[in-house]
Amino acid sequence: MEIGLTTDMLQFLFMGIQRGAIYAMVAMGFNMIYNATGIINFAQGEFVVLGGLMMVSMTMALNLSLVFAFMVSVAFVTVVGILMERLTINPVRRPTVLRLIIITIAVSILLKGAAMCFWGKGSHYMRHFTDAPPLEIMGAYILPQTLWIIGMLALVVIGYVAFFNYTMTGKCMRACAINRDAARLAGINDRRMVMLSFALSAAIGAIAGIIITPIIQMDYARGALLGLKGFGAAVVGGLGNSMGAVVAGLLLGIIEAGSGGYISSHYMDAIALVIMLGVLFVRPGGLFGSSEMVRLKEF
Amino acid sequence: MAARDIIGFCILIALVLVMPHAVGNDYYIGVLIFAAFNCLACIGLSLLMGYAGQISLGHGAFIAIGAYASGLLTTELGWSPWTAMAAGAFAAMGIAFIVGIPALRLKGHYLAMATLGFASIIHIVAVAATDITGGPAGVLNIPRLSLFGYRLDSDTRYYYFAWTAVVIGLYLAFNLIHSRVGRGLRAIHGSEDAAGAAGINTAAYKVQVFVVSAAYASVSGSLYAYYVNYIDPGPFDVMHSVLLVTMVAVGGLHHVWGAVVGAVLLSLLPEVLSFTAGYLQVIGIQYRPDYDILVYGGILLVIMLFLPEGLFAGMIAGGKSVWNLVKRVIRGKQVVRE
Amino acid sequence: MSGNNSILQLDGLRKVFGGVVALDGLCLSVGENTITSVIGPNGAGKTTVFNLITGYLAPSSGAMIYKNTRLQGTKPHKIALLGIGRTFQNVRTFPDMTVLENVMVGRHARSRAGVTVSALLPAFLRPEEKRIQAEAGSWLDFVGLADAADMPAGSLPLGKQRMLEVARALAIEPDLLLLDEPASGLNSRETIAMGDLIHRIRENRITVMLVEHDMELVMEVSDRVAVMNFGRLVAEGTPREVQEDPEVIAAYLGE
Amino acid sequence: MLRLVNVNSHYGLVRVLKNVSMHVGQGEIVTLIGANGAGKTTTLRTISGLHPVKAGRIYFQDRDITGWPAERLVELGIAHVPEGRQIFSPMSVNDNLELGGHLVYKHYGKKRLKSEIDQMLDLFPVLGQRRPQYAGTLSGGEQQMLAIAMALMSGPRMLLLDEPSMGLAPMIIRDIFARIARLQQERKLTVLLIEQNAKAALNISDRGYVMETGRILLEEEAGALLANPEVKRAYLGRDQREVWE
Repeated sequence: MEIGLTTDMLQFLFMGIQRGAIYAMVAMGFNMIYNATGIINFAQGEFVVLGGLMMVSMTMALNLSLVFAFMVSVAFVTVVGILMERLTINPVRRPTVLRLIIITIAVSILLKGAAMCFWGKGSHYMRHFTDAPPLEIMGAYILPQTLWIIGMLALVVIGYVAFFNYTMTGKCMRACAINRDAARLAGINDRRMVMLSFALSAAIGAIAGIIITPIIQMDYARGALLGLKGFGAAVVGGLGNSMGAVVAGLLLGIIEAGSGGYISSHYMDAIALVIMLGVLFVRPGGLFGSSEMVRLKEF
Repeated sequence: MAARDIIGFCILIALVLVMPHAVGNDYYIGVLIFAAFNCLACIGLSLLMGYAGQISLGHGAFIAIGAYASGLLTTELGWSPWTAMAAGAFAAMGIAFIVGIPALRLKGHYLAMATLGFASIIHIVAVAATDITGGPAGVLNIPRLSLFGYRLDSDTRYYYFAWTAVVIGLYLAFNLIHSRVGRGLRAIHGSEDAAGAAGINTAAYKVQVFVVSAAYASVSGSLYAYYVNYIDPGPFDVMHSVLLVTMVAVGGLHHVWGAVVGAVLLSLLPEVLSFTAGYLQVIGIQYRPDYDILVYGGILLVIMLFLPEGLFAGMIAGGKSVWNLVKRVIRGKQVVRE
Repeated sequence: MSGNNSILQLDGLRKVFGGVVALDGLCLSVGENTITSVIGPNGAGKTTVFNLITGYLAPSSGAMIYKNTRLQGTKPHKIALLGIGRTFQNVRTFPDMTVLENVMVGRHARSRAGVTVSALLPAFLRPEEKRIQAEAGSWLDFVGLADAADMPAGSLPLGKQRMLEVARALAIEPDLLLLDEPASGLNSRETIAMGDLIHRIRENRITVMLVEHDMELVMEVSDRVAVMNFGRLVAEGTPREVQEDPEVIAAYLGE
Repeated sequence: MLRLVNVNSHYGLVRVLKNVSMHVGQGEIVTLIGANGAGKTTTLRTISGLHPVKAGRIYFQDRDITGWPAERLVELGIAHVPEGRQIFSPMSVNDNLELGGHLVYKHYGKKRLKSEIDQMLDLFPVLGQRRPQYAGTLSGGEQQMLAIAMALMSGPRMLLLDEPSMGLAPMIIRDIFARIARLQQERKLTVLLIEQNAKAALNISDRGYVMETGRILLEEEAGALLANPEVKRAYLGRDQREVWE
């Protein structure tokens, strides 16, 4: 009995990490744009979907190698992100928050519609990255794809930290996020940084979509829920705090998987959202941030 | 009510009366009935978004609450449809009150996401709580409404009934706008700080208007349930909430008339598109209803980028410039005569 | 000057913003029916004082007593109901509403119609609505904006918007009116008109508290002048006393 | 070197600058004084491109720079140290300096950036000891030094300083002004300075302008300005003796 419980728990832990890693990446995407612009990009979930669907076409239809297909997919979504910023965010002078929200919603509808037209309404199967059988750890099974997901998350986090702490461009982006005026006075082109934030955010979203597709079978309509849960992770971790987002994303994923296993799998999808609402209502600064800072900001 | 609004009412009522004779086809009358449901929900949303300046991406949930309350109370408990509709409205208002108090302390993006999350939760519950809602199978055999002994069983009758509800809804909304309460809301939109300094309890007012707009949505949901006699979670997903915001934004946020214009136009859009599909085929484009969503997104984006005040404001401005042109032409002639 | 009874008493008022001390134990008493000005360099904490009095910020410590009522912990709209009106440094009129409607919002605190009544009855069936309109009109008259009643507030020039803001604040029938830089951005003619208006407000037995950078205006209208620097009261007295105070000169000119 | 011709500028509805015309010659230190709310900070922000010009023109070395964005003006050699010590607090001192030298890195590469930073640390030895620390943990005076150092990293020809003494102790203020004077001589800088602390600023200046409610009221040699009773008037208003007697 005892052993059975722990095996179950381990199984849910693996499942939770697998889900949570995706939330964490989506949340990092949100934070990237939020930090540079103060905008919450409602099309973030669509980046994930596009990444996944593109990967499906590249590998399953065109039979490209995994690595090449991966790069093409990420590049494609990155370009979509750049186009979105250049065509819909950059031209808006004196934007109101409401208008920006609706604009990003419009983009998400467009991307969703485009995805439906190209890839249809069905869900798309994709083979796992490696064809190995599941590994058994203390009676629990872990899919090789889950290891891929964990590894990819680790790579993204490392890349993220390295970019923002050790490259000039990364530092410039951080500077823009901290103090826009001071950054401009140091000669940093803030508009280019905004574009870059959309590009990077789209790229991270695409990676998340690519690695999850073999497990969930991507379809065009998944963006909204993925985006919402990713936003939940971003809020729980403290909006703008990317390391917080990683921790919160994993946490949410594990709680979700656990509650799916122990309470009810039907309501599993709602758990992360309920937690998100709870945190928003009680501690809008996130679990790891100070709520005072958030209230001082004007949204 | 300003003179302009009274003219607007007259035009609306005239159009409502003429339309069935003009289209004369049950299918199109059905489309117009759906337009009326959207109108009703959008009027409420416009009070919240356009006047109080608070966004909600969760109004689909209140429509669902109204629809399910009507569907379940009539079929399971045998309540009269009218009582069920009132109960649904009260339930929606109660939930709006409970959710609104913490949610409306949030601003902008946070509020948008919180309401979107709320809508998503309600949708998930509607699918998952199979014991109560019937889950994906939905609720069947919802009775039709009767009014003064008349059963509203023909589309034409229901059409007049639904649009009467819209007119009543508009009437209430206009009274509210041109009152102390409405001024308070508009003041909150203008500047929350200044509104507070004028003695307006901004937090309470925001919740109140949220509750009122939830009631509009709930009634719209009930009317929908009584019309189609069958509900399932499908139409009440997050996308529907987003679509409502789209309608209000496309029509114009700053005026209730904008909500009416936006709701009607976007409700008719799929029909217009399928109508034009024939012509598109001639020039070699195979049109599919799937493209509708692209057109929605495109319209919304174009309006937000180039006409942020919305179509209604654009129409007014266009009308004014035409009028000015006419006046100039007339005056020009006078100058010539002199 | 009739300043024996104090209408507002600030006692050891302290406000800290994340480690930065904006107000450092400010003590100030505002006499009834006086015009009291608060001056001082940027960042001295003048606007913070207004935001504390009107409930937009909560003091870190200290007390604010208005006519025997403690103000700390009271919400802004409740403070308005107590009879404290205010204007804002950056004009905060409601640009999409007409000038008259702006002032009618000010009557909010003195009227009662709720959601249900408002929604059911059209405006012309509600006598209260007519009364609000008439009263708002008379305040517009008072500041000299009656001609512009039907214009959208956003279309007025700045000088008139400032006047409109004062009218809106007066419409709540305050006993104490806080004016935050009412003359900033005005030309000299408008500034003189504002000074004149402030005098007339006092004649209506309303106490005025003023934060202003235009020293000519301050010296002309004030009964008492309080000088702040680094969140503290540096000097307090009649305009003339203050002008000759060496500490004041030091605060402005440096050592 | 810098010339403003009838510059007007608005904050929302408020017209903050009203036909401001002024000039700063090559190698001069010019101080802008005036009560608060007079529009001094807006003048600087308008020059450095942070705030849009509504009407009028601005010339820098005889080139019309009206409406240029801030980041291009930095490249042209105008460095602005805004008020309130605008540094990147959650980043290290070294990172702050690197960001200040962002353009050096862009045009000349990493090596040149390193040597520039070393030079800057020679100039401000305190910062050398604090190099790995977060900028937010520095004392007020050190933060101000860092802000100035960051501005100098871009190799400017003109420095705009907004209230460098704000909130600092008198000792440190003296130190900062001494440094500004030295910088001007050593680096052939032109300086436009805003100060509440008029005496300290005018002591190191060549000329000064007095601003009041968005207008330039008066322009004089620094020494003359210090002795001018009008200056006192600009702060404390017209003598109202006749009204109160």
